[in-house]
Amino acid sequence: MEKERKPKNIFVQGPISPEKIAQSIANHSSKTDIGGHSIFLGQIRADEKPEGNVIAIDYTAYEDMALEKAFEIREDIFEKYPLTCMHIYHSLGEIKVGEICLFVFTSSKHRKAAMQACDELVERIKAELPVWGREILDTEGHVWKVNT
Amino acid sequence: MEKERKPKNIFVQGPISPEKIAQSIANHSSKTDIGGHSIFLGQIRADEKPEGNVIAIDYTAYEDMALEKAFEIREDIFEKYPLTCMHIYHSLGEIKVGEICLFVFTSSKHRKAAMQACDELVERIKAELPVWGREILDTEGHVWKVNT
Amino acid sequence: MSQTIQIKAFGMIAEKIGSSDLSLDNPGTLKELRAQLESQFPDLVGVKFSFALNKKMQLADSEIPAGAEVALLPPFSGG
Amino acid sequence: MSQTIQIKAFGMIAEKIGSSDLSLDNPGTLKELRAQLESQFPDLVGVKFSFALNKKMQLADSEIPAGAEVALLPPFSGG
Repeated sequence: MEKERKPKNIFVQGPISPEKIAQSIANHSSKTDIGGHSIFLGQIRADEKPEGNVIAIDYTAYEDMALEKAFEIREDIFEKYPLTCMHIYHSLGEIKVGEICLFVFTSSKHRKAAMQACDELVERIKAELPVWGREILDTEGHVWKVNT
Repeated sequence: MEKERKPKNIFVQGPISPEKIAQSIANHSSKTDIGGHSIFLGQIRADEKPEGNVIAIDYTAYEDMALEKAFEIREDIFEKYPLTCMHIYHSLGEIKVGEICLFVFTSSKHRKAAMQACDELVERIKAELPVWGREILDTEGHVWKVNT
Repeated sequence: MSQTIQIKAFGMIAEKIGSSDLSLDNPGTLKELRAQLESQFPDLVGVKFSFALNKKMQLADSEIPAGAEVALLPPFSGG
Repeated sequence: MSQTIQIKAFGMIAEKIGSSDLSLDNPGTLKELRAQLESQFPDLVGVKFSFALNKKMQLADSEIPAGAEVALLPPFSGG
């Protein structure tokens, strides 16, 4: 029988704490068929713009569509790589510079699958999820984040 | 003036705790030029061997040579990728199944450099560091780990 | 084709429209909807955005089904 | 060439030798050292291991300098 997977909420209000990441890692110690974990963390950068310096990013999303799309991406990646686990967390709301706004976590028996799946997940999350970052500046203005 | 880097100890006695990983992530929140962190974690797998099931791996190293080699690898990777930070921790001694024995952590302004550097570091650590794993079995015997 | 459609605007587009929710008479197609929005909100002229119909991206022109949820999506910038 | 050399053995090689430290008369080259070790410890015959001289891997045969630290290294299996 195939394992059935359902859409999960990937959004968290506010920054992702290092403690949450530690808890998520610790939760996998009972899965003794895992040999490697790959983790990507996005952190808010204090970019300098012509209009001012970034002090935070305020994230919004088309949540229903983003969750459907995230589910589709998860299914694709599970089909493509022999993974044991996959977790995606993306912040909403205002995240200050130095704080974590994206946490992608893949685990597999062997390292290659975990690493390649993690890379591909991050690319697809950035390209395909309807999420927007409003970069808040120290000049009290803002600019809309552009993904490269 | 170029930043001078000196060999650091990469070895830790016993498993690497999720709390240590969280602390290491938290230490980077003041580095506001970082946009992405890539982390690889090696976890001990409960492999089934003809001789018995793995319950732990006992790691030993030629420590002096390993630290010289790790320093050389660090320098190569810093030269090749625009990284902000790089950390390597490898366990020595007995690490039980489900525990973490390797923690590789790279940070960069943009995600690609962090990810590619992390992948390359893990490959080189496994291929080039004089470290050995003795797989302890539930039959009280042992087999020597072979990296593929 | 004179039913009402629900429009959801996001990010920079919501900012330029001044609202994240609109009800409009269905203009029939996405192409006509774009023209109508640009006429009603001149700030949108020259601004890049895509449409989703009932949460699916629409890359070409499409008919807008009755009662559709139409989303105006500026380029994504998550992560 | 009759000085003493210090030999460090690791992993499976230390296990087969029954010790991780040995002092031997310098046999001159790594090739001769391998032959001598295999003669003294027959369990090493057919077992794969490399040498490091003063912490540097030696992939070809080399002369063993006076006072060298010679390491016997089975295939690495860290990580």
